[in-house]
Amino acid sequence: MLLIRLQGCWGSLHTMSDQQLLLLAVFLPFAGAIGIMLCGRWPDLREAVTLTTAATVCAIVIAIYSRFNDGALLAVDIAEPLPGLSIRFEVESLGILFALVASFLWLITSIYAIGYMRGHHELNQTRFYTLFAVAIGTTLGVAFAGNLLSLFLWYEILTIATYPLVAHAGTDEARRGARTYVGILLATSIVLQLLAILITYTITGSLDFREGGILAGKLDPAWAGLLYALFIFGIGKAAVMPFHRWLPAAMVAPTPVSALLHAVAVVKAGVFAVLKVTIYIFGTDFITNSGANDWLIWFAGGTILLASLVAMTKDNLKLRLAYSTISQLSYVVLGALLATNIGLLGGALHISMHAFAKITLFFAAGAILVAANKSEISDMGGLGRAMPITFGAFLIGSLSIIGLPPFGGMWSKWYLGLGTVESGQWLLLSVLLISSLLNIAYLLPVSVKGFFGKARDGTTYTRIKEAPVSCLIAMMITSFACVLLFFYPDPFYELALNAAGGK
Amino acid sequence: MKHNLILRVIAKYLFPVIALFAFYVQFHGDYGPGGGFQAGVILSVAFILYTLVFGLETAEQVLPHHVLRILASTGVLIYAGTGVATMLMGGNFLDYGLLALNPVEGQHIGIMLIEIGIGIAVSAVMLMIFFAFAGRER
Amino acid sequence: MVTVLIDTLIDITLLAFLAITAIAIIRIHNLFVIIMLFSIFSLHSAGLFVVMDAADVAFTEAAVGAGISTVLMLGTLALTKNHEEKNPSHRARLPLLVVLITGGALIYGTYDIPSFGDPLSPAQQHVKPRYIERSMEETGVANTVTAVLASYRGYDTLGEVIVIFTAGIGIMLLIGERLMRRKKREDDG
Amino acid sequence: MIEQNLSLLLVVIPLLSAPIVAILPNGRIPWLMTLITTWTCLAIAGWQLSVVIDGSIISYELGGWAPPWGIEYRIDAVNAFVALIVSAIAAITLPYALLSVEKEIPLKQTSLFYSLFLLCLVGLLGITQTGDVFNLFVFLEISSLSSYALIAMGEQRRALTSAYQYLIMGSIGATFLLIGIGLVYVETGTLNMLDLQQRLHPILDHRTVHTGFAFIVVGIALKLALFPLHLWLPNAYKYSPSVISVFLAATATKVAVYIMLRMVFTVFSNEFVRITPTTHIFLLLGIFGVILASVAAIYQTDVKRLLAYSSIAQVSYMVLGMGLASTLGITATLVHVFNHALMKGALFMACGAMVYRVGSSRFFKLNGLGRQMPWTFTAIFIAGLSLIGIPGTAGFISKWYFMLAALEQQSWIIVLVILLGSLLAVVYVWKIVEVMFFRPAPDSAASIKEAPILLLIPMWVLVMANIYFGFNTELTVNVADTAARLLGVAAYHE
Amino acid sequence: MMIDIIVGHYNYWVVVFLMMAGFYTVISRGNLIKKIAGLNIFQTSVFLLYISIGYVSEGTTPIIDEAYMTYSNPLPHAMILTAIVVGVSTTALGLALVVRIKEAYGTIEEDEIHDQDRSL
Repeated sequence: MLLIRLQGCWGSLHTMSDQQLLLLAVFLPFAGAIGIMLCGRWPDLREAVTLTTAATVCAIVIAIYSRFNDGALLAVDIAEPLPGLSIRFEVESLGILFALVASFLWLITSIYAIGYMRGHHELNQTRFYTLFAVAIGTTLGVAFAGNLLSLFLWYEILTIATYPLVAHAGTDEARRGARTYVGILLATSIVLQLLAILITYTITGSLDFREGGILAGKLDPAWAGLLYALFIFGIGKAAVMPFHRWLPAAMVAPTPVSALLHAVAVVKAGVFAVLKVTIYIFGTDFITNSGANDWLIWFAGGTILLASLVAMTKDNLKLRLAYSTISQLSYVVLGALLATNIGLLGGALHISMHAFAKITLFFAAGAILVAANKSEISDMGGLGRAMPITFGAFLIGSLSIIGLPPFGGMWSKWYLGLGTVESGQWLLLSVLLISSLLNIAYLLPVSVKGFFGKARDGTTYTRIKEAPVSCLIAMMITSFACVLLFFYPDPFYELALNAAGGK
Repeated sequence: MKHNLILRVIAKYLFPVIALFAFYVQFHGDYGPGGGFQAGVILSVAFILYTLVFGLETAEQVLPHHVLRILASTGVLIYAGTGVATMLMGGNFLDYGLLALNPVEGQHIGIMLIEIGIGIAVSAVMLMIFFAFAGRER
Repeated sequence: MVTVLIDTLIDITLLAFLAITAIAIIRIHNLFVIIMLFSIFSLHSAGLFVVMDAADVAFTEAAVGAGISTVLMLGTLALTKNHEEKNPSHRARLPLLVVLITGGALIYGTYDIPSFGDPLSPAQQHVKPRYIERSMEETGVANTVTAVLASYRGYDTLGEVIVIFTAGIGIMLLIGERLMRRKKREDDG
Repeated sequence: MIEQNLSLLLVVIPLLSAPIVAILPNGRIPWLMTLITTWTCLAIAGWQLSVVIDGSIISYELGGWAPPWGIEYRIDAVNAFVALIVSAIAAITLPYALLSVEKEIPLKQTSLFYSLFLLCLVGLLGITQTGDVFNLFVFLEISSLSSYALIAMGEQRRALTSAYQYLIMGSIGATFLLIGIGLVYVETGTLNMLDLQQRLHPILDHRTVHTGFAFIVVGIALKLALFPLHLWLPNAYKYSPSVISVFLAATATKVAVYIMLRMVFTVFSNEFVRITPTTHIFLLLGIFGVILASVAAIYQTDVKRLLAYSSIAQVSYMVLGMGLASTLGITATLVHVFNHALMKGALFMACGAMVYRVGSSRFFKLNGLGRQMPWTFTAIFIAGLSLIGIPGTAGFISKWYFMLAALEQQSWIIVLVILLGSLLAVVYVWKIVEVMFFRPAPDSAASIKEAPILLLIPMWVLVMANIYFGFNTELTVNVADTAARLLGVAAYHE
Repeated sequence: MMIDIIVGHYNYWVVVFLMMAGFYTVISRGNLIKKIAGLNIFQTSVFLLYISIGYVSEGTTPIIDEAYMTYSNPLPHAMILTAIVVGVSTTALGLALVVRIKEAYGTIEEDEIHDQDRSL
């Protein structure tokens, strides 16, 4: 049925102008949100709306992608709040890459969420699906933002829109977590990022994204490092230490939220913004010439290692994944900070690769929670035999994260490694290698324990069945994608390469 | 002191005198000290004396609340109305010159009108205030 | 010359009276006496206005300050049945400081003021002359104060009427109705 | 013939209808009359702005007497802008007033109440229109007297004490202003603003002029509730009737800001500001105001009080803008005057709606109220975001300009203060949000319904305005910029 | 020289003293009626300042008459007439508030009112 719908959309999509398509991509989720709100009383209808919206959005993004490949320039201004500064949508390789990942995974997550939310008997499900749709719409806004002001606009809205999702449970713990979440994200963005944006504007008189950056020649290289730091840390969603605390705190949210938002949408919006700033505001040449990156890069490196080490100490599965996310994000930041084509390529590629792998892991974690009601790794001994599919998926995800063939994760790590080599940063190369080892150390045990371990009390699980079907489907799709992306990474590769400017 | 005959008689005769003085002040303002405001105050004083002697009820029978309120509003409206009138005659607000053929004559009329307005408004408001305070005792 | 001297003498005496009254008002605690003193203060200043050739102002001040205001205060006193002022618990150091600073500033400010009664001061030279010289032919009113009040700056006077009208309305709202309206003690009480 | 008098009619129409409303029978007729009046004013104000927006000037000689002998109405973009804000807020408040007043004010007082409301409007508009300092004083007193009485109409007895406190402070302020005007008059012999500017120019170094300036500024600062003269404001806003909180919070302080701008930059002119430490004092007070008031807001346990303190903080932003004394700074101030009216209008309307339903604005009464009154809550949320300065809201525009102005002069302290201020805003806005949405609602709350539509519509008009002016700033920024240039503030670089 | 300054300014100085006396009464005393009285004194003294500004030595009340040449300045007089009315309006309103406060609190002493409010 879904496919039929897709076909239908497909037909109608061809008749639309580029601008309409672009606007539709961003605003359809909001329309969907309203629809969901209205259907709140009839859960099945509500879920149907969610799925159709997700599917349609995905189709639209694909359509945009195809047009973009045909060389169409998709750009539209919707407002001009400040003289000379407009709220602008513009499609470029990096953005479409991010949009593809986000919209596709929204579809998958919606499928997953239906099973999870019902299986877990969550309250206020309507509010959940509504805000979920809003969050995705906003994410697409980030992806297609045509200048720094628009980017900042969507970035902030994303924070606000996800806040209630984090606080969903409404318990004291949830509220505390949400407070940390919104506190850190808003504070960093208001104090550091906005300041950075304003400084950029006062210096250059513009906030457009331009090939080769806009700061070169206008900003005294001595200050470049400082401004760059304001951006890197100001974009708190990139979770570069010491501004990473919000991500573990956000784990109080329901698993689908953690899966999509805190493994894909929100965090990737952060690193995406970092890449954008690096490429289109500073420009790689300016960074390397001014040496803005040479001390910052160690924050990224440090985060990669420290986060991995912390992850090892966490027994709560979601928390462990959260810290793993933090470290993985810094891979992308590292790629940006290398400021070489290869590095950027690796970073951009990692956005997609890590997304698929990490969402699989979260799906699995959620499934375990729903089916077995277990969140602590130490309790999962032998659980794998009771729910093989889940743990199988988890294994695939882990391997992809670690970066072993035949899994997509390999490619991004490969290019990041090359990047470090190319710029002679042997120390950083070793950082990457060590962290891969650490990944093995904190991810593999889970599935190993699951399959070969024993439960604390030695019993074998007879009552526990696999997670709800829709969860399983979702997991299978994503884990399959991990494999597929090893053999066929081309679309993402092309886009990433494009963005990195190495044609 | 309601029952003190002497006071009542004196007040009876004093009232018109004071009122007369008030009117003198009202219309003599062009040539000597005085004008609508002072006149209004004095007139209200006359009534206040009356009230003190004959009691609040009697006074309020003579001048009930709503009447005072209407008077006060009328006073303001006379003043503002004069301005509007001059405006309608094609001049600026309160440009009395247009009220008569001869500007000075017009000024005269205008000033007299607004002074009357002031007088009414002020005396009415003063009495309103006095009654409000006096009435609070019960 | 003599008249000036006499004027000055009266001026000084009245000022002295005023000063004494003011001090007395600060020090005395019996509210009835305070109100009486205020009435006296206002009468003296009316006298001072006369000395300074402001007959209209003197007239009004006498009628309003010594008249209306005093009556109202006495009325309030009767209503509140409170005759002795209690001393505020805290010592008034800060107010004293504020007052000293303000007063100092004013004294400092008077330094450049043209001396008292100087016919060449800007206030006498700039806008005033037209009122004195032309008001007769422009408005036909001998009393220039009335001319200014009612014609040249008639709009201010309209404002003045509005002010007193406002006060009237406000007082009607506050204590106009006979029955006392009990106020809630607190919104959750 | 009408057209040449319109900018006067803006004041005279409410002035005429106030006494008429006062003698109308109680009930809804006075309300209707007031409504019509305010909307007429809004129309006129809009027309007036459209005339002067290109930088031209309307001059109107009252009584046909040429200034400086007569009183002059002198309208440029600055007045017109503020006048528009005032009349717009009045016009939007009135539909809201109907139910709220019926709930909070006894029926037998309605006609007087609305009459007083109109008089307050007359005062505020008169201030914005006039070009004569003493006339300004008179209309200031009209607005003040009416607001004293209006505040005292609050339901709790503390409304009385708050009104009294405000009356004392306000009268002191007015008297200071009067002293200041006197001292300036003795040195110049004139009262007309423009004339004053010219005649003050050669004697800017006179001590008397300095003292006069000081007294005028202090007098206005009292009306402005500028730290540390703000003590009257929180109670006045807390205990007054909801409608009055909305109206005063959105207009009164704004008009005070206008007076300050006018006096400082038109009457005393930019040179004076440069040769005296005025700007430093403004900056200092602004910095303290922003930080201390925001911190104080965080510790409030009552939404209305919290918002009142945030108002003090926001006003301090405007003072900061003046302290920067650059075109950008003044633009920021004026933009914020407009935007802050929108935010606080919406927020206090929401408070009014809650008071309408719950009868209180204290936190412990509002637990979980967000579920019962989602629309009101959402309004508070969005307006709160605007208060913080989240992009996509009007507040962001103001903040953007303040930051630009500060960066232009590389005064990093100011930049820091502004950022800190918005951080603190995050805290106190979130305090409301969490109380209303994530605290468990008491069982008693189950019966509470969403506020009536008549309260919601005006509230949401303002909320939408908050968003609209976050995206379309042609009106606000352009007008503010023109106005700033008219105030004769040289751009910083010159 | 000094003498001139004194002769020329003693009037202003006394007026300043009067103002400050009133001002002090307003801000330092706790009794609501007395505050109002102080306010009145403060304002009346300001009126004195204005009239002093308008005064001309050897002048006369500004009522035009062939007999005189110099007149005092009518503008301050007009202003003060307005100001007096404003003053009395404020006083009346303030006193009305005092009456209501007395009814609601049973006292007109600031301290006692504060205590009552705090006790809630």
